[in-house]
Amino acid sequence: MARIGIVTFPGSLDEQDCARAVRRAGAEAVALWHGDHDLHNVEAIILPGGFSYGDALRCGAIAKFSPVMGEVIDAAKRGVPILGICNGFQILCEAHLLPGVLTRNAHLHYRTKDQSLRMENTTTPWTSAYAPNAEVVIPVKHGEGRYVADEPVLDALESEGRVIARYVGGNPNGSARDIAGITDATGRIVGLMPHPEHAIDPLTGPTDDGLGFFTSALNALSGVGA
Amino acid sequence: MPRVVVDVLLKSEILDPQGQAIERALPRLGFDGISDVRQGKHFELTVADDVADPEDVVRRVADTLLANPVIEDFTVSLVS
Amino acid sequence: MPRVVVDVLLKSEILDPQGQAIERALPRLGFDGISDVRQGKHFELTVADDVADPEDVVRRVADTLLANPVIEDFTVSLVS
Amino acid sequence: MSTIDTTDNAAGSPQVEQPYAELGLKDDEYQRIREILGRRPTSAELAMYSVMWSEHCSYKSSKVHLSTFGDLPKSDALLVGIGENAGVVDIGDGWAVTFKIESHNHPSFVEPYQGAATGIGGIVRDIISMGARPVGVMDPLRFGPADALDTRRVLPGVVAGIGGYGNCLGLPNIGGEIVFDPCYAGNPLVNALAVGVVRHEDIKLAKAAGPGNLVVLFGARTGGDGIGGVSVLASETFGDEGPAKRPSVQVGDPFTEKLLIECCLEIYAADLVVGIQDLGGAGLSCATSELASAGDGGMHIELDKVPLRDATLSPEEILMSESQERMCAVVEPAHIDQFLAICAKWDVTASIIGEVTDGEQLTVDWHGERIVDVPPRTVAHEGPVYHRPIERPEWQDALIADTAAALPKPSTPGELRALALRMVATPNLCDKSWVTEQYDHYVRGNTVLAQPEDSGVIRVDEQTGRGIALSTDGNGRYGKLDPYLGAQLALAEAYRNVAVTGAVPLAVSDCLNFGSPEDAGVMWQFQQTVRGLADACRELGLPVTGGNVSFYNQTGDTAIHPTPVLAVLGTFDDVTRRTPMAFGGTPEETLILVG
Ligand SMILES: Nc1ncnc2c1ncn2[C@@H]1O[C@H](COP(=O)(O)OP(=O)(O)O)[C@@H](O)[C@H]1O
Repeated sequence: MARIGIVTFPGSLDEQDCARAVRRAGAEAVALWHGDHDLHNVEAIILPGGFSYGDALRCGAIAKFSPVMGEVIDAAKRGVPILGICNGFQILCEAHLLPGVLTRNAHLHYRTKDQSLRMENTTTPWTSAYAPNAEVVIPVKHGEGRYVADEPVLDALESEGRVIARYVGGNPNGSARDIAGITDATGRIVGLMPHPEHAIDPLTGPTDDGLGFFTSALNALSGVGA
Repeated sequence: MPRVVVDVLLKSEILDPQGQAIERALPRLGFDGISDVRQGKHFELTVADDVADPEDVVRRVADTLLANPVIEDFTVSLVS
Repeated sequence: MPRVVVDVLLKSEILDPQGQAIERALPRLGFDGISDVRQGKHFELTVADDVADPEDVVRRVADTLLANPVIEDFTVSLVS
Repeated sequence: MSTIDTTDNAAGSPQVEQPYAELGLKDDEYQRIREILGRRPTSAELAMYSVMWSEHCSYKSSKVHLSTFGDLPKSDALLVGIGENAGVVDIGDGWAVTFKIESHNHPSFVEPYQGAATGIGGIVRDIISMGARPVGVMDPLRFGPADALDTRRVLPGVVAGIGGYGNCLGLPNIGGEIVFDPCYAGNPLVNALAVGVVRHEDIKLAKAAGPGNLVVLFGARTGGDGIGGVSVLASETFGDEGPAKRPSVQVGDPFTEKLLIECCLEIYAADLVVGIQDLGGAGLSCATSELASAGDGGMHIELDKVPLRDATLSPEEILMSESQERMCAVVEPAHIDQFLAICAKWDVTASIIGEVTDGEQLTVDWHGERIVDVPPRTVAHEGPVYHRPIERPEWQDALIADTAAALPKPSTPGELRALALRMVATPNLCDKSWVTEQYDHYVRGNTVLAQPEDSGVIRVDEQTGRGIALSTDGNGRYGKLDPYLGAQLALAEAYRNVAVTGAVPLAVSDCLNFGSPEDAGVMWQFQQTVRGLADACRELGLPVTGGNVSFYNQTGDTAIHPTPVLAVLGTFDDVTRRTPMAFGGTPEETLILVG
């Protein structure tokens, strides 16, 4: 069975939800600990949402220095698929695995909302299960999700097709160009503000539209024949 | 036009969780010998030339809006 | 022991919604003639006596941890 | 020579004048302390008694009335009842649920963000101390008029504080209330509910048993927070010039509390504690005396072992400090290494501060000198009991006589339309999403219903779908008209809100928000409310599992409306059978009015 690792930092909150989503997709969820130098042979990694280290200073700023992040950065160089959700996205930006930074929402409030997104890049290991330009509803919940990068970076993201998902029907935080998620130059590392792990079952979420992120990974890994 | 700076810090007897989190992270990053880290807010404001006492105005702004006098102290200084 | 101050501000080209919110609130509170409000962070750190160049150490702390160079600038100064 | 007021010193200097009045103690209460001890109290003992005998901690005005709840018929579902940190009810399959509602009204008026945040933090620690994993929070709130200047200060701060703390703990916010009424201007009500789940065999109690067992303080370091907050804040009315004594407020750190939750759950899973107690109002004074009082022996504490954030604190201040995010556990020596290792794993500071003794006294030393030597029951459980004067207010009849019959009624479709529009636009009825969208209701992935539904519904067991429903309701205006019926109406509303989701109502927790108990009219309202609730609970077959009384919600002579806030818990065998309130999903649905 494909092994997908989920990191717990002190202050992580959504790791159980991610594990549930990974299992629902049919993979094995492997718990990774911030203080370990060990990735337990996982084939893909999720950095979950939450308030790592209390989000002191800036979201993700302290988490990027944890021992496990050293391993995650090495794994990224080897092409291991990595998904950062919300706080995980913030950590990936702070660790410079993804460009730009997530800043305080323009309206200055934490906001929870069932958000419509358009899936724009469906070639990554985390998004291949979606039809190109599919519209999905996945919750957002954050106080610091406004994506900021300088114009040349934004232009490069656009021209290289690296915006993987965009807010539609209203931008919940003032993100540049309605960006909800991006990928790196290799297309293996994805950062996303919305929470697909909260949309895997209409009983507990607005939809099950989020499951595709996890089944995508499973497909990518079984394609590799790992 | 005068530019005035306001620095706001939690009163010293009040818990500063942010400062503590930073202090705990420093040794892990290889920085030793740093203690008593406090995190506060820094504001810069431009005051119009026709305002008689810019520092005094900003002090009142700080007292009503920028700082919470129940838990915070502030300092005001003119930079230019 | 030397106390060092770090002030971190968003780069001028980056939108500062907190500063703007303050600026919009001021006229309602009866404060006129104040413009270009920016909100940033203020840190104070104590450096041990045996550290050779406290300002330099703190500059490195600011560069690695306290500020994010993608969007922020910082200044370091020794207060005592 | 030492400046510490030791017990020997106290025995030898009976004539020393002590500031008991400033600490909120009455003359007769101070005399009673002297009788109990057979000497004058040391300053540390005085600090302890004064905080523990405050209205807030001792329930001295409400006790005689609340005992009615204890007289309700036994419920099979009730595993732990009133008296513990929170009540526990059986929901089947070996699962139990603990829930409790508490007030943090005065602190939230003084400092809205931190007051509300620490309100959430405090109630969540009550849930942890029962051995349970917290799984959700709710926040019934009341403010002055929506357009009042002070509401603009208080409301955004309170909401941000509840969100800031609860979101960071990873607890879904599954409901609450926002009510505006002029009577709450200057006395906002910030009530907070937390709910947790626990397997029957894992339930923990706050008691110190087994001589030789160690007392461990763990969590945040102790600072000068809220010293005197309990006695000063909760037993003095705010005068015209604002708070009579400005206490230092408590600042919360939800990150530390999140670590504390995970640390405690890992400690419970390894079965490493004999008893456990959270630190809330009255801090260590409360935790040590309650643990010792509920146990079978005595307790000895070395106060200088308490990890401090501020080295200048005096022993009296350490005993009274209300620093947040702390717990106190009783641990067998054989388990202590494992206990401390789990604390270290979660980066939680822990310190052995004493041990259970086979004596009967609670003793506290400060650098080897004895500063406290008291029978713990007299501090924790045998405080003063008041039979306050009770009198039906003379304005009550006039108020009731002034019925709605005299009000103009809409008589044309146009007037009716205007009235309907006016009603939907009132702050009390309008959309609350500006508030609720600041709260995370998705975290943990078990929220089946949350705002804007009538009840919050949480799945407890993923395999079977077993779950719970919770609703909080209150109506101060009904309470003012008729406190007996008003309380019953509030309970009935919460009960209905739980029932309409498809859950079976099972138990009640309440937060009773009132004016000054020194006002006979307020005491009448209180007595009527408690009687009304007890009678209704008997009728509905529901136990009261615990709750909270908040007195002194008044400005000058004007009290808030009597505002009991009721929380009803219901259970589901299978939450997939919940009924949401939305309709219109399928064509030709029929709308039926029932009742
Ligand atoms: N302070 C609050 N915190 C969380 N949820 C709230 C709060 N206030 C209101 N709600 C939720 O918003 C919804 C609508 O509230 P309200 O308009 O008072 O409804 P109702 O009149 O049906 O009780 C309910 O689900 C309620 O639980």
